[in-house]
Parts: sequence; C-alpha cells; structure tokens
Amino acid sequence: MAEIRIQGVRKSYTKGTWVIHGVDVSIGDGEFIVIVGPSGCGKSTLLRMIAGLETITAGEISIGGKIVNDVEPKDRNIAMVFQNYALYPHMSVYDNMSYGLRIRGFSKADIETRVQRAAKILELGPFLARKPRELSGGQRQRVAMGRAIVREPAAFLFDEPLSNLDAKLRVQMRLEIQKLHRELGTTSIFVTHDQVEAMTLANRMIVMNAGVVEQVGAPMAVYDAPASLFVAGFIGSPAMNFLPGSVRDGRVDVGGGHLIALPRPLLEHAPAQVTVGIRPEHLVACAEGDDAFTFPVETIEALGADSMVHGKVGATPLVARVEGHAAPAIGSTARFALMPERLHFFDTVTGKRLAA
Amino acid sequence: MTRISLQATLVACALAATGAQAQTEIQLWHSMTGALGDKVNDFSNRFNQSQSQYKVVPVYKGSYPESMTAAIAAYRAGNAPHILQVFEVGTATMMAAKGAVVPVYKLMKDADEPFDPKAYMPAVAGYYTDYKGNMLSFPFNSSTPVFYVNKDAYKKAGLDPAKAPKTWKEFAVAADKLKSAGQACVYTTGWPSWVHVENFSAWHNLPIGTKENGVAGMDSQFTINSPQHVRHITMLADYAKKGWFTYAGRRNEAEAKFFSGECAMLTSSSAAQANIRRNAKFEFSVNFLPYHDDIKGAPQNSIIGGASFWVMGGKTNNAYKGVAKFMGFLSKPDLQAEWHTSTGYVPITLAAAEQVRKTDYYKKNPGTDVAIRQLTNKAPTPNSKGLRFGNYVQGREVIEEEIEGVLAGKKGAQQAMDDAVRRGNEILRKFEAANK
Amino acid sequence: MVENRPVLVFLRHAVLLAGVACVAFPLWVTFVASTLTLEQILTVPMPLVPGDQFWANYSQVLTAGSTRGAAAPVGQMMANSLVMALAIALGKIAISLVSAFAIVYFRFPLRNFFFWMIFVTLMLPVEVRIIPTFKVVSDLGILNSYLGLTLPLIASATATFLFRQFFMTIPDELAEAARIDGAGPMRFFWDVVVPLSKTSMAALFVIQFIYGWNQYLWPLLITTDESMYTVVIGIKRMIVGGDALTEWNLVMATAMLALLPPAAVVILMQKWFVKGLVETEK
Amino acid sequence: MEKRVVFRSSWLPYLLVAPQIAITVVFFFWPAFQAIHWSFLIQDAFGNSSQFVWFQNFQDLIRDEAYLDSFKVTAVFSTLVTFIGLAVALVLAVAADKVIKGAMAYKTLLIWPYAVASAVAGVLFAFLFAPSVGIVSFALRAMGVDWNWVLRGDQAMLLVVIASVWKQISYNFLFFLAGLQSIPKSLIEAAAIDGATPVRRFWTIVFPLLSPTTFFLLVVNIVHAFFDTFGVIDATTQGGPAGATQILVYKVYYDGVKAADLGSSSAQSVILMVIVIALTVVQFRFIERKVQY
Repeated sequence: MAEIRIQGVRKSYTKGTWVIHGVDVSIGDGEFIVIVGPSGCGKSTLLRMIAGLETITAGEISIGGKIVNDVEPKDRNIAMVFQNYALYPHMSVYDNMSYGLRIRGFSKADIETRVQRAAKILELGPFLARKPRELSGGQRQRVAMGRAIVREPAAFLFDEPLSNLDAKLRVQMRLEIQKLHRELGTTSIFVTHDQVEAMTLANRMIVMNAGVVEQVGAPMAVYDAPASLFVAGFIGSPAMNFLPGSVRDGRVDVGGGHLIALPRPLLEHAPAQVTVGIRPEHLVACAEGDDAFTFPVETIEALGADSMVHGKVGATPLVARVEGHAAPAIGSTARFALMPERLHFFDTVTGKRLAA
Repeated sequence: MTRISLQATLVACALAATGAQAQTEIQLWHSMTGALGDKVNDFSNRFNQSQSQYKVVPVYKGSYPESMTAAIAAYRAGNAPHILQVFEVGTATMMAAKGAVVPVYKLMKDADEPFDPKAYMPAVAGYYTDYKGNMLSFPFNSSTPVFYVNKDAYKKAGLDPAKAPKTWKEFAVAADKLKSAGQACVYTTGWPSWVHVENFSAWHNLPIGTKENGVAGMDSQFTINSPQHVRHITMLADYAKKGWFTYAGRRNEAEAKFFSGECAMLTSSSAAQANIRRNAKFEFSVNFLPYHDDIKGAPQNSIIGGASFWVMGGKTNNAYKGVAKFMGFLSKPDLQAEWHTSTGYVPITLAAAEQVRKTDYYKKNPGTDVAIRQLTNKAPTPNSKGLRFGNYVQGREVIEEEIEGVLAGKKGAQQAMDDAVRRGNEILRKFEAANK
Repeated sequence: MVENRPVLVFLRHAVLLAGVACVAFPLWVTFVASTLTLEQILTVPMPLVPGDQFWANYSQVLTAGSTRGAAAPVGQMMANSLVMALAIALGKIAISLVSAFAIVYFRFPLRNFFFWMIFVTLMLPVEVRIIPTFKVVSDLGILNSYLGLTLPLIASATATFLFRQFFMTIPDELAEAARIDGAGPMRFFWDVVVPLSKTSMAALFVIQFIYGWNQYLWPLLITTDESMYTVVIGIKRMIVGGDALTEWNLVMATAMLALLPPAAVVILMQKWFVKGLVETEK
Repeated sequence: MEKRVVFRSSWLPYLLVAPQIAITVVFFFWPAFQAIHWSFLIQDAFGNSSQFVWFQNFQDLIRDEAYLDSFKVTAVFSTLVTFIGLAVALVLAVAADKVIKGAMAYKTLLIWPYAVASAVAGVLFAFLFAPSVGIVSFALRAMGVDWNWVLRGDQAMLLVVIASVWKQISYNFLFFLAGLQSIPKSLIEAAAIDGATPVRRFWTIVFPLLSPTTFFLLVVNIVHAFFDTFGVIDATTQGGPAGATQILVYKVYYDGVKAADLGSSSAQSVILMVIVIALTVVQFRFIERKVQY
C-alpha cells in the first residue's frame, strides 16, 4: 500500500516536443485513480512512467515515499495489467501467475498459497492448468489480474484492461474490479479512454488531453463542474451541447433567436465570446407557452428508456434527452426549459470554465 | 579412405602413440581409381615392407584436377603432400612453381640415389625433362592414344578385319563402307585435343607451339592453326557431317560407345585397353593412329598422356631421402614390367620394356605393345618429344571448345583454330606474366 | 469454387497427375537403376521395373562404396552429411536467434551498423566469394574438418531476419510484463522468447537442414580427404571415374540414399517446411 | 518498425551479436575484400609470386569473348529456367488450388524435389540423358531426334534447364498455391456473377492479384538460376560443350579452382557481387513497396 506522488513530470521522445507537459498529482494510499482521456493524450505514457517502462524526462515520481525515477520496474513494487493481457502464451495459468514470484525466489509453498488465494478471489481455480489460448477473453483478463494480485504489490497499474472485451463482459469486469478493490484496498491507477469506466470506477479521476491534465477530481464533481470545454465534452454521454455565442447586455446570443442570461457572478468579467454548455439530460421538455428554448426536430433516436431529440439552434446541432415515449414528432418544434443552475459557461477562446 | 591407407594411418598412429621409433611418413596423393588405385597401394606396401625407415601413405584425392587443386591449396596452407601425382597438362604449372617443387634429378642427386635419365624411355622422359635435359618429375603412368577397331563390325561391313586403316584416306574408305552397312556410329574419339591436336601434331612432326612446344621457353606461341591442322579439323567436321564421326565428349566417354558396339572405331588412350577387353563382346584390334600420308615425315612418334609424380618443396631432408628411395624402387624393371602388363600403361624404363618384350606377353595379348611401338616409332624431334604450355588445363579446354564449335557447325575450322591460337596465347602470356 | 463442371475437374486432375508423373519419373528411374546390375543398365534401353540387386547394391555402397570411383563407403558420407546438416541448421538457429534478439530488444551504438552488416551478407552467396573464402578457411587450418564444412555457412541473414520479423510480432507488453515480473533480458529470452520461437525454429530447421545436406560447391572445395566427403559430393566423385566406367547402379543407389533423408524431412515435416519456406522468404 | 520495449545493457547486446558478426566478418567480409584485392593481382597457382596489375584482369575479361558468352549463356539460362519454371508451376498450382479431393497428396508428391540437392538432380538427369545408356536419350533417338548434348550446345542447355526447372518447380508451386489461396473467394465469385468465364477470371482477376507473388518468384528464380544451379551444371555438362552452358558462377569456379587463375576468377567474383547487389536492391525495393501497400 502506498501513496504515489507525481511532481512536474514531463516526457519527450524527441527534443523539444513534449508528449506530457508537466503533471502534478498525488495519489493517496488505497485510492482508485482513473486516468481518462482520448487516445494519444499521454495517459498510457504517464502510467508507463509510473511503472518504469518509460524513462522520465523531467520531474519526479515517488512510490511509498521513495523516488523511483531510476528504479527498475521490478523493484518498484507495482503490478501491471495490460490491455492485451500480455499473458505468456506458452505457460499455463498457474505458471503465468507465479512467474514473477518464481523469479523473485519465493518458496514453492508460498507461491502455491498465493496463487491459490488469488485464484479463489478471481474464481480461476478450474483453469490453473490451462494455457491462455484455451480461455475466454474475460478469463484471460482475470488471469492478468491474478498475476498482479499474487505479487501483493504496493500499487496496481491498469492499462486499458477492459477495452479488448465485448460490451457485456466489460460491464461485468468493471464490477469485479470494483469489488476487488474494495476487498484488497490496494492503490490502483487505471487508464482508460472510456468515460463510463472512469465515472464508475474512480475515487478520483484525472482527465488528460494532449499531454496536459485538464482536471482532477471525484467523478461527480467533474461531471457537475467540468473545468474546460474539453472535459465537459468528454465526460457525459451523449456529450454536452455547446452553444457558442457572443455576450451582449449580460446575455449570450447563441443564435436562432435564443439569448441565455449569464449568472450574476459572471457578469462583470465575462469575455466577449462565451460558449454555453447544456447537457442533453438537462433540457427538460415543457409545454407550449412557457418561456422555452425551441428548435425544430430533425431526427429522433429511440433508445428505449430514453429518446434523443436532435435539432439545430442556428447552425449548432443540439441533442436533448427525453423520456422514451415523450419524443416529439419529427418536423415539429421541440420546446425545452433551461435550468439556470445546470448551465455551464466557458470562455470560447481559452476553453476554460468561467467561474465566479 | 581406402582400407589399406586407413590401416596405414592406424599403424602410423599406433606407432606415434607408443612412441616407438617412428618411421618417416611420406604422403602420396594420387588420382588412381579402382584396380589402378589398388596397384598404387600394393606398390607402396611393398616399398614399406622392403625397408623400415620410411612409410609411404598413398591417398586418393579425387580426379587429376581435383587432386592438383587440393595440393595447391594445401601448399598454400602449408601442408602439401611429399609426392603429388599431376596429369600431363599440369606439367608446366608445376615446373614454373619454383620453390613449390623439388626437381627429381636434384632430389636423387642430393639423396645419392642412383639415377640415370637415359634409362627412361625418351618419349616418356622427354615430356618431363627441362631444356637442359634434367628430369623434373618422375613419370609414373603414361599412355598414348591408339586406334581401336571393331573387327566384327568390319566383317559385317565386308571389310578385312585384319587390315585396319593406316591412313586417313584408308579410314575414309572403311568409314564409308561401315556407314553403308548400317553402323549406327562409325568412329568416335576420347580426349579430342590430346588425340586430334597434340598427338596429331607430334605424329605428323608438326609443332604445336613455338619454342619446341614450349619446352624451350615460356614465351611460346601456339601454332595449331597451320594449314595441316586446319585441314585435319575440317576433315573431322566433314566426317561428322557425313555421319562417320560421332563426338562423345572431352574425356573418355567415347570408350563406352566403342565397347558397347555402338561405334566401330575409336581413338583413345592405350590405357583403356583393359576396360575395353573386359566389356567388349566382340573382337577388336589395337592399331597405330591413322596419319595423312601426304604430310612429310608422318608418321613420326606419338606423345604421352597420363601423369607423373612431383616432389613438393618444404619437407625435411630425411623425408626427401625416403622419397628418392621410393622413386628408385618404382623404377625397378620388375615393378615397371608388372605395372605395364597389369594396367596397360607403358613401361617408363627401357629395361622394363625390354624385359616384357622378352616374354611372350605381347604374343598372348596382341595390341598391348602398340603404344610403346608408336611412342618409339622414330626418335623424338622437338615437335614430338612433348609439350609444355602454361595453364594448359585452360589451354586445352579452349582448344576443345573451338573444336566443338567446328563440329557443331558454328564456325569454320580456320576461324576456330585461329581463335584457339589467339585465346591460347592469351593464356600463355598471362601465365608468363604470373610466373616472371 | 464457383462452378464444378466435371470436365474441369477431370482436366485439373489430369494436369496434376501429369505433373506428378514428370516430377517422379527421374526418381523412379533412379530407384529402378539402383536395383539392377550394371550390365542390365548398359543394355539400352534399361528395364523400367525394379530388379533384384537392391540389397547387393545398397549394402555395397553403404559399406564399401564404388569399386571403381572414389572408394569411400557411403555410410560414412551419410554420417558426414548428417553432421554437416545438423550443425548448420542448429548453428544457424542459435546464432541468428541471439543476434536477432539483440537487434530487436536492445538499443545500442552500432546497432544499425551490425544490422546492415548482416543484411549485406544476403547479397553475397557463397558461390560469389568462393575462392577467397576457401583461402580464409585454409589459412585457419580447418580444411577437411567439420568446422570448415559448417562455420562459413552458419552465418545467415535469412535466419536472422526471420527471427527479427517474428520478434516484432511478439507483443511489447509481454516484455513489459516480464520486466515488471522481474525478468532480466536473458531470463526473458530463455523463458519467453525461446519457447515462443519454437515453431519458427522448427520451420527454419527444416529449411536449413535441407540447405546443409545439399551443399555441394563448398564441401567439394574444402574436403579432399575421403573420410570427410559428404554424400552429395561422393556421388559426383563416383561419376568422374577416370579411366573406369561409371557404375551407374551404385551411383543411383547412392543418389537414392542422398536424396532420401532431406526428402523425408520435407514430407514428414511438411507443415514446418511450407511455413519455413514462406517465412524465410518474406 | 521498432520495439517499444528495450532492455538496457552496455555489454550484453554486443555479446549476443558477437558470434554472428564474427562469422560474418571472417567468412563474408574478409573474403569479399580479399576478392577485390586479388582482382587487381596476377598470381601464379602456388601463390609464390604476384604482381599488382590495376584493372588488367577486368580489361582482359571485357575483351574475352568466352566471358561475354558466359554472360549471354547466363541470361538465356536464367530466363528459360525462370519462365518455364514459373509457367509450369503456375499451371500446377491453379489446378491444385481448385482440387478438393487429394489436394494434400498432390502437394506432397509435388514438393519433394525441393529436397534434392542440385548436384544430385544433375546426376539423375545426367543419367536419364546419358548419351549412350540414358533412357531418355534412347527414347529421343528412337523418335528420330539427333540427341547429342556433349556436342550440341542447345541440347546441353535444354538439359540443364530441364534439370534446374525440375528442381525449382516445387518451390514455385508452393508459393503460387499460397498466393492463390490468399485471394478472397468473394472476388472470384463476384466475377463469376458478373459473367466472366474461368479463363477470363484467371487473367483479369487471379493473375493480377498474384503479381506480388509472381514478382517475388521472378527474383528468387533468377537468383536460383544464377547460383543454385552450379551443382546441376557441374554434374552434367560442366559448362560445355564449347561453353554453351558455362554460366558466370561456373566460370568463376572453373577459372579459380581448376585453371588456378585467381586474378581473373576474383575479378569475375567482383563483377558477380555487383550484379547480386543490384538484384538485391531490386528485390529490397520491391519488398519496401509491398510493405507500404
């Protein structure tokens, strides 16, 4: 169990171009941290630097209070689960799980107890003698986790471990990982590009974009108050609607004849260009006559529980989430009420959230 | 390894291991296969038993070019054999290799071994003797081309089997008859350059090259594009066109065509006799090579082919003493007579030839004396005592290529022989340059 | 297949059977000749059904060799061929495996230089530099030895490339997992790379075994000692019989013996063979 | 393509490449430089004397019509071997590709000649075509063909071509078959639905799609004809008659080994090296293109 501190960490492969621009995070003991972001944002690189698989160009990483910049991966007391599982194809499940222990010179009995314990937790008992190719994707994933567990490391590092699984299995494994974390309480860093995984698994999440940490925080905090246009667009599904506009008389003209009032605290130092963010679920259908936000319905996506209503405000496409059977007819004008406390305002130029 | 040499090696090893007074081992690399190889082993054994100081170890090293290549490589690598059997066309190369070889006359002198060059047959010894009359290598197996005739085929064609053609004119008459009688292949030859260029020249007292066929100096030039040479090659091409002559290849492939009865006449090595006798299911005669009676001096004498023993340089004096003793042993008339009668190669000493002549061997084996008689038909002239051309392995191939070109109808004889001379001279010049 | 007209099917089988017949004909004649006496072969045309000299001819060549040509027993030559083929195949696999491992899994100065050095050897078949190579081997004093027979043929860019290509397909994560598991490079090499390369090794082994067994020019040059002959050159030497007539029955028996081991390897290990062929050339 | 993961060590990689590099240097580079050096020398057979002659060996070669002939022979020989070998193998592969019953048996029966040493193949064909005892020679004579390859260059050429093709067919066959089987069935089915006849389908769909395989085989076969056929030639014609089958490699061997003319042989080696390097570059470029593709 350990605390992991990342201070001013930067990475470049070729001089002058930074892949990671300087990350400062500290991860508490036993915390489950998810690093989320689109592909190429540097999240995996960051994880691999923690693992010791990539060199650290600048800055410091410490695990359990010890600076590990120049420590070999094997000596960092971490275990890692890879996206493609990285199981040794020619070894049995048992051998895969015990390989690291064998190299470290654990006694046979010791290895046996540890592997059996992990197998029990992961329900891998019947498969110990099998080769990885004889297992299903989910089972392989579990073996990969088992390999990490037997080591009883200070931290688990997960590199997109669920992305090779099908949708259903992914949900199931997500729950299992959660459960595992509850049982073991090991510090875990989990990298994913899937914001649902991030939301569901994380104690805190780190949202990264283009080598920069955009926001660090508990999932709901990030959801409620995304720090930037990027985070706002990335977290939440369907993505938040963005209505860019210019500010006039304390109101944002988002086109289509709609003017959205800026909250009072922002009035004084609002920039000229402001983007208003509205999550689709926060557009609440309302009856005719109200002071409504209207647009013509272009398409409907019926998902069952919900229906997505697509349209345009000015030139800006917009999605609203309504109750399954409450979808308006295509061609009709949809009317929604805006909840002022649910609106997000961003500086269109810098992309930053406008805060009082 | 042959069994005998294996034993020899084992014995040598055993001796070395027990630390007994070691015999000096003399390596002999040869190219004698089958019965000939057995004979070489036999001679070596007899020599080894005749004394206890030296032990000759014969090793078969593949065909002549292969064994020569091996020896050259071994020399360069510093472990050449003491004695190397080299075929006649390698003679000039070996002679030019100063330092790599020890001339036999010098070897014998240094070892105080009795040695008289005059005791050797001139037609044989001349081939391996330098301009000053010093014998440089020890002739071992020598043969000469002779003319074989299938008597049964002659009979069938209505020819007199007792009268083999003496001249090419007579040959044409016989060939015509044989052809008309339905003989599939009238005449063929082994070793085309040896028979139809080298021996043709000697037999008709024509030079093959200037400087006494290269014996007198490395700056010789080929002269095989003379009108007589061209005429002979033209004749062969003409015969081939008429179906009187079937080309069978550059080596001894023709012999099988003769003893299988396919071809009725053959010119090839006298050493092929044993083989032909074993395989032929018909009567045959051995005769002098045909000649052109309108060329002055013909028939002169033929020249030899085969191989001689060269002594390689860089060995101990003690070993050379052994080598000299071995050569002395090999020249003994008894041994030579035995070699001659059991293999078909000619005896190398006059004494041996005389010894065989005194027996009734030739009567019992008609034809076996043809080679000697032909070689000694007249006293050798500068044109007929032998030849010595540098890199003649290549030179002979060039000549054969050109002859093949003529026979295949690709070029005329004059053109081909001119080309052969030009290309051959280039090889000679290169050899001269390399051996300055 | 789109359509299956009987005529087309018939045609296909006919073509294939003709192909098989053409390919097999020389083998059949060889086999037949190896069971005849020399006299039977010399009666033109020779019979095309096997004779009764099978044991006579084969035991003759295996134990004693030809009576007229080079008289080395073929048994010894087969042993030499086997040693040579095995040494070349295993040696190539071994040195190519480690050098490919170094080139793929390490970054070090001169890495590219070494890589190109190995690549260039692709361009220089032994035939092209045969004489100077011979000289080198002769200078090293390893003429007429197994070392001389095999060493110069052991360096092979093809094998190195095959392994390099294969290593490239081993997921990076495997090495990373091994590093995290605490394995050093050599441990990773032995525990992961070598076991994973087994199929490539098997494929390469088949190809290189054949390559080694069938070497001709090289052993022809550097062996002058009959006890070092390989069976392939042994046959050739039986044909250049000097003044004697070739004993075709024995030559053909030897030919059968020379071609059977590699043919057996190809046929029995067909899967690896095809894989090896396709992969070494890609 | 580069590996993401690397191990770090200042000495281990050198140790690992050492055997291969050592052998490469000793048996490839040293001899290659030696060949270049020797090509400027004239030496006697025993290496007792040598002179530096600059480019004379090369000049001699250029003027030597036997050498120029050898070039022509090599060109003719490799063209014939390549095209006949490819054509026959392609026909067989096309036939085998569509066969379901006995496909494996056919394959097995067709691939074994690959295992036969070219020298042994040469011996087999030398026997079949031997002028007096050869059974094929007999058949040819019976059919009235004037068969005598010891004299007739074109027949000798035919003989070595047949032997080389025989040996190379299995290789070509395997690659063509693999190539054919990698062509998606749906393409051919689509063409069939478009109404293309089998022959038309072959030329318009299958053959173009096979072109990478064909090109690859083309290069491999040329190289094969250049070098691997040494055994065939040495066991049959030995370059004759009149140099009609003397390919470049054989001449290098002959001049260097049998005729002990090291200077000329080395100069020929150097020229051959240049040719091989050119061929390799062609092949390499092709591989590069294929990778992009």
